[in-house]
Amino acid sequence: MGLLSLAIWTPIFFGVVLLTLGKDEQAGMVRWIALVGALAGLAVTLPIYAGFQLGTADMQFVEKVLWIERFQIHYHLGVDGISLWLLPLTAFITVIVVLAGWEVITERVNQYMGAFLILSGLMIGVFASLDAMLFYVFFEATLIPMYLIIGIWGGPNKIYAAFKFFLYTLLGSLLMLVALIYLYNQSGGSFDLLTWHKLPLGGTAQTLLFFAFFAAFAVKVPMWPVHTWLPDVHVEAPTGGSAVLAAIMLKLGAYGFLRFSMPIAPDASHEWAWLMIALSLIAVIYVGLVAMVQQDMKKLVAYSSVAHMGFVTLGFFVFNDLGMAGAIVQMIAHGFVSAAMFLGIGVLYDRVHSRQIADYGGVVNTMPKFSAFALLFVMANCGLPGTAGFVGEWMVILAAVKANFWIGLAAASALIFGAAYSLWMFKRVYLGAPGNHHVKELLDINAREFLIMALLAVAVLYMGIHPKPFTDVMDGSVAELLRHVAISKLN
Amino acid sequence: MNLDQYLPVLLFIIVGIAVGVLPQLLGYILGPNKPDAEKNSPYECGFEAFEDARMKFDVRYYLVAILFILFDLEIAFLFPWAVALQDVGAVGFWSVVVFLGILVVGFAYEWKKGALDWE
Amino acid sequence: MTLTLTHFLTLGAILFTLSVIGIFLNRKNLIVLLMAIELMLLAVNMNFVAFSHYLGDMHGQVFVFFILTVAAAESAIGLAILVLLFRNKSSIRVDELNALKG
Amino acid sequence: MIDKLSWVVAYPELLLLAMACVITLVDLFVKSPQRGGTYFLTLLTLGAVAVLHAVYAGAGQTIMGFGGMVVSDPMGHWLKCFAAVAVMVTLVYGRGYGAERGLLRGGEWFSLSLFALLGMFVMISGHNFLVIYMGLELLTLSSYALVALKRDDGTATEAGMKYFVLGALASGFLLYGLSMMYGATGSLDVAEVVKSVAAGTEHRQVLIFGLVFIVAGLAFKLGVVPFHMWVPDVYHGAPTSITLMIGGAPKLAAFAIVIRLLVEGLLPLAVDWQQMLAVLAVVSLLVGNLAAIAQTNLKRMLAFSTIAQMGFMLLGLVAGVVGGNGNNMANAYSATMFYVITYVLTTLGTFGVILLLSRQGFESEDISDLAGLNQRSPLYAAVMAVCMFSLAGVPPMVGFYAKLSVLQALIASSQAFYIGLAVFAVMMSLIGAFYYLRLVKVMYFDAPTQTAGIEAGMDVRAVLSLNGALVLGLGILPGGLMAICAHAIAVLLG
Amino acid sequence: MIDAMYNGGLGLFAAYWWTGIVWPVLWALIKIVAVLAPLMGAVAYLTLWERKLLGWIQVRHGPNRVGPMGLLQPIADALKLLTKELIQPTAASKGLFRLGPIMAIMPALAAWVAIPFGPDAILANVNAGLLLIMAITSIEVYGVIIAGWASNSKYAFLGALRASAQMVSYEIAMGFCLVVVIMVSGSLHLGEIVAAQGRGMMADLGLTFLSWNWLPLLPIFMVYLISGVAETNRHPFDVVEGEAEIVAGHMVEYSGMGFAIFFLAEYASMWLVSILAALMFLGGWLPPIDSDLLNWIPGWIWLGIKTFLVVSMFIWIRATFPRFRYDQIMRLGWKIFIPVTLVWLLVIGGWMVSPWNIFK
Repeated sequence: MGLLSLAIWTPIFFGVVLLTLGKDEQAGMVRWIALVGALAGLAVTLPIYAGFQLGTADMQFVEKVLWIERFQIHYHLGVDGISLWLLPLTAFITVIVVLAGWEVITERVNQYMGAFLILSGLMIGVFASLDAMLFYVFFEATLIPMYLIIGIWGGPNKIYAAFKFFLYTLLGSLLMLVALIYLYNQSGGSFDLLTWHKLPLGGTAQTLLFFAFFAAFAVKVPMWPVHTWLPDVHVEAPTGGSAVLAAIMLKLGAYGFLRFSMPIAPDASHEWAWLMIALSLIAVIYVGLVAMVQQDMKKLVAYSSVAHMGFVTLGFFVFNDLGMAGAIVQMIAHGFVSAAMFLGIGVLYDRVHSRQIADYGGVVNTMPKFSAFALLFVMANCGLPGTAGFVGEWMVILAAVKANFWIGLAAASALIFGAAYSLWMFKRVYLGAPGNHHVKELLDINAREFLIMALLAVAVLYMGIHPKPFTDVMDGSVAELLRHVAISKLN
Repeated sequence: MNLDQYLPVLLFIIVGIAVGVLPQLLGYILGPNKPDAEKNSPYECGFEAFEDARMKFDVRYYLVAILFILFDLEIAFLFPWAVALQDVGAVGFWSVVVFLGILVVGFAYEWKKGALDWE
Repeated sequence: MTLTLTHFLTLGAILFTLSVIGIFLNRKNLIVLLMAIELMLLAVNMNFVAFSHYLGDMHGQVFVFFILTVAAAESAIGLAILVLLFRNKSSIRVDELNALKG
Repeated sequence: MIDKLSWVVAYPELLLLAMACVITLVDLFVKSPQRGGTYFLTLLTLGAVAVLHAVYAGAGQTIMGFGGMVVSDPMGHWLKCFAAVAVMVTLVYGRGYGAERGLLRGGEWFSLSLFALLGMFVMISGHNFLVIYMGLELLTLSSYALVALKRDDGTATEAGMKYFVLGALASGFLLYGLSMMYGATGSLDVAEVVKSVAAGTEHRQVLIFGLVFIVAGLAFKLGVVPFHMWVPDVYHGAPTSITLMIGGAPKLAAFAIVIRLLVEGLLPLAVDWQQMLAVLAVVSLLVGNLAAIAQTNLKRMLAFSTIAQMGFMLLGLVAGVVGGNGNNMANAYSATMFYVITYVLTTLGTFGVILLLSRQGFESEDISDLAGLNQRSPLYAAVMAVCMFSLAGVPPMVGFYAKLSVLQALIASSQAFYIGLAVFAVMMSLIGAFYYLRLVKVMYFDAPTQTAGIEAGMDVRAVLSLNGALVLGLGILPGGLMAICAHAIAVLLG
Repeated sequence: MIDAMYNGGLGLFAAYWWTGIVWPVLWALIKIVAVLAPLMGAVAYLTLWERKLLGWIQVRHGPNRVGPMGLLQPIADALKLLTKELIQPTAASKGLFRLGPIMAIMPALAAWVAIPFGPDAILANVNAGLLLIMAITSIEVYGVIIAGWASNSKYAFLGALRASAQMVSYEIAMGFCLVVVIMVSGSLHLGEIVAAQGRGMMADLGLTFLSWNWLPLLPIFMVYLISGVAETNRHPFDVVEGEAEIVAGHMVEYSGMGFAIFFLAEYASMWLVSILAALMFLGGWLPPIDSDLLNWIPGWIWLGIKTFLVVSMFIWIRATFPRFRYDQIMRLGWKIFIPVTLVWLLVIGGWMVSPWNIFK
């Protein structure tokens, strides 16, 4: 069993073990097993990073076993520079989430932890799949644990949110399924992604495929105007669910653009790049404005996620190496930052049971340690240099300017909005005199919460100060991808 | 199709019906016709008829009807076999043994279940 | 007048149509429904016998025998269910079969 | 006249017949209210028959027996094997339920199930209109009786009556079509019919006329729109254990009969019947899915879901011959076979849970009866959830691969019409996902309305867990079953 | 002679409408009347013979006032019934009430169409004659049912139910008997069934009566006879019209000729069952011993003698046995006769496929 398989199946194994445990009386044991599982999952992803060969665009750690003979579906795993960092990111966030739910979740602990561990394995599977059907299976399978997480441990309107989440994303991916089958037939019976990358396709076919993939991935990212599920879901999801959703699941969609849309339909990607860029800019600017008027912290962060993911798609579709690398960095950075933001909100919510900005004010007075962390994360969210958020956004903006000045200008303007809504929220929630008696009674974060915050803070700062390890690994792959996309598949 | 042989059958059926109709006609013509309410009321041993005569009746009659349908069909099956037994020989015989064996299973089942019991 | 295959087929078709109409239009009595079903099978038998005769092939008639048996078994079961239904509902009107809806 | 091989291929059927008779008689002397002896014997028989069929299927030969009246091929044997297992599982699940509701006052439930299974066997291996018809009737007649088995229940008998009338109507349609086929081709033998039709005949109108009736009759039996009226009523009205008996294994036989009649017998007319099936499939998907959303009764919802699923299955059959070109046949029909088998597997799990939840005097009939099942029993909730996701076609459940196979067959035709069908089907399964999810929602998100524990015997627990595990496990490793289907259809098509 | 008459009639007109349609119909009608007239006579005098015979058995005279030795009694009965009022009960269904007797008499008469009175003396020489007879006689039960239903009277209704249940029950046993007979004869044609009884080892020795079916099929013969009694609702199986319980059963509301027709039907059925017994089990028109003297006597006389004996036996049974209870009747039919005939069917079948087959 290769390292990638281990990375996928270790958390799933622990998750299944947790599911069989039952009984909330054993919650303590369950939590520890979950933590061990999450840490084990993280541990097995580290050798992948350590053993990764720089400077090549080839797939590494490849495992290929015939899985379903009838359709020539292979259990085909591999990572390249694009996907490499997403694996440890996923495992890391899982550890965080397990810690975050440690005391908060008291009912059906085993199912909660199990669902997250399984989800983690499935998402790693998505990032590591080189077989389209394997990808699809992992991609779809993630819906099930997430659906349950939202529905069981979510807020008052959880059922609506869970359904919206599931059906929205299912709708998109079903269209992708049709596209995948079409490609399977076109390629003479293969689900191999790398084969598909080389498959010549006609213009119409490319366009149709592009939009089929778009349906799946744009919903997942989510891009404007199909983003409406995200705020609803975030509001209702439990803290851990929000964190995973924002940090990892949105990346599934962005990653799909890189693995499917662009290399398989390069001509269509070029042809429709204007649309993608336009939608991205709308996401960045318009959704940024929408975020500003939110009264609900989670909603605000959700909209800000949409805006940040707009940078990602923008980076992809300006078609230069800076943009693409920046977008990938942005994906990872957003993984840390948004998780941190949601966990921060979770900390407050656990104490006050409200997410309304108006219910807070002056938190810094009672929770100084926490407020310090919060300030860091808010800064990262608005792209302050020295934090993770800065690197990716800056690269994307530069790339956009390189492609077209006005696009770059528009994107850059979004930084202002980002700063505005983030800082304004910080001001209203944390600064000033305590807003009400709830705030006055707040206790500062305990050791566990401190640990979570600290871990995330370290990640955010490290990435902001020293982004080289992140960019180095992806250079080869990004260059190769751009080179590939530049070659027309027509004729 | 040659149906000449069946002409007498048809005619005999018609004649049979005529034999049923004519005497009744004759009786109607020759006999007296003085109806009255008492005379035309249903026979009821001197009581007034107190409920509809077309009442619910014992389900056993249904059972007999159902069983009859089944067994009669078995017989219909046996007819051609019986005619041809000399030709189909042992194989034909044993086939029918199986056939009747299954029939006997059903028969035994009914018997044990009490479907054949009256009172 | 000689009888041709068409005559028999037409008769079969008429019987079949009658029975289908009987099944779908009958709203009053379940027994009529059972009878319509029997009629339907007889229409099919008519077809089989006619074809069998004109094709000079015995298999059609064998089939008829089996259909007859099945028809008997079917009416036996039909009657049995009918009796149960009557015992439960005290009615065998078709339009009173309305406990199941949706 | 009848060679020894004919008897050999019929051994499982003969064994089943003999044991069905024996069990019928033995049961007359069984006193236990749980019918222990009968139950044990029945399971033993079913197990033996299933193993026999698996062995035969493994041999992979095609043998025509009894003068071409009966065919023994891998497809048939696999289907029969699965059907036997399905009936076995049904009996295991339904026994406790039946015992509480007086269905086991006599052993008819067991013997009728066995005879129904025998009917399926005959239907599956029939290669002659007569044999197929006899099998069909043996199955349906037993089913009518089964539905009305709960004698003092008004809804059950009403369901039985409806089933009977519409089933008989369907048989009539099918027969009428068969008689036309017989007239046009001069033979009842499937192999002869296909030769005669392929050779071209001057009776093309008669053939098409007959075909319409055959398709209508089959559509009745499959329960697809617009011939679906009986499905919800029967699913709803029949005792749940019987619903499972009707909604489970017979689907396998229905698939077989469609293959035998339409593919083996009337392949040269494929272009014609495919059009009809396409229409049926589209309306079934539409009506089934939309009507299912509106249901509050669990069994009715599952009935409409069945209609939709059968519609999806038909799509696989539609994909076989494209523009007179049969290259895609093996692909399409094996996809359909896979679909049916997995559907039955999933249905068993679903109804298994429902049966388990029904207690003395309490029918788990409304969707709300499942509320909070996860708190009451995580295992059964998980089984149900896995089945629901499978029905919705979400990976990694086995239902996904079923849908994938069918869609693949459709898209492989590379014709706009078929791809359009695929997209339509996909959209409909999205609607389907909604009501399947709703069930999951009720089980996991809602608070339990009742606290009564769920008790089940070891056998039920084990089988149900295995069932759920299979739905998931076959989703993770579907290759074996797919290979079986592919091989079976490949042998069938020669 | 008969052919000459037919050809003579044929030559009356040369047109097709005569030779092709009218004359054949007319000729068939003539033949039917030729069968029907003696039959009606026989039916009428069977009533007299029954009363006489019963009288003798019970050591009394029987009817002896009308005509010499009471020979005109049947005619007097007929006249009396003819002039009685036809009562139509108000509650009855009008049309069906009149249809009942018709449905009763029609099959009892029409079945004679396939009865052979000699090797060639048969009205409709169809090859499945026995089947035809079975088909027609099974309509008889409709007469009973219709009469009972249409009368709309409890006694009639109950009587009809009982009668029909009894008739169909015994029809099964009877059917099995017929199957056995057909099996050994290899034909459904009554002429051939008779002919088959004239062959065999004993017949070769001249002792034809030992080759007749009654001996090898003795249990079947007994079952057939008793079923025949039950089929016709005769004593001791006449609970359906048992005076003590439900007066006259399905006939209770009928008067005058309506009642008379049921009566006619019953006696015609008796003759029918008897002649069938003679044909199937007693060698039909074959003389009992193959001797010149007996061969000289015409076949129809032998047939008549045998039939008469069987009919007389019916009356003798009536005089001897007390009436059965209804449950006993049904038990006898279902639980004794059907198993017995089934077993015997297999015994004979096995015998026939064994090397010791004597029925070739």
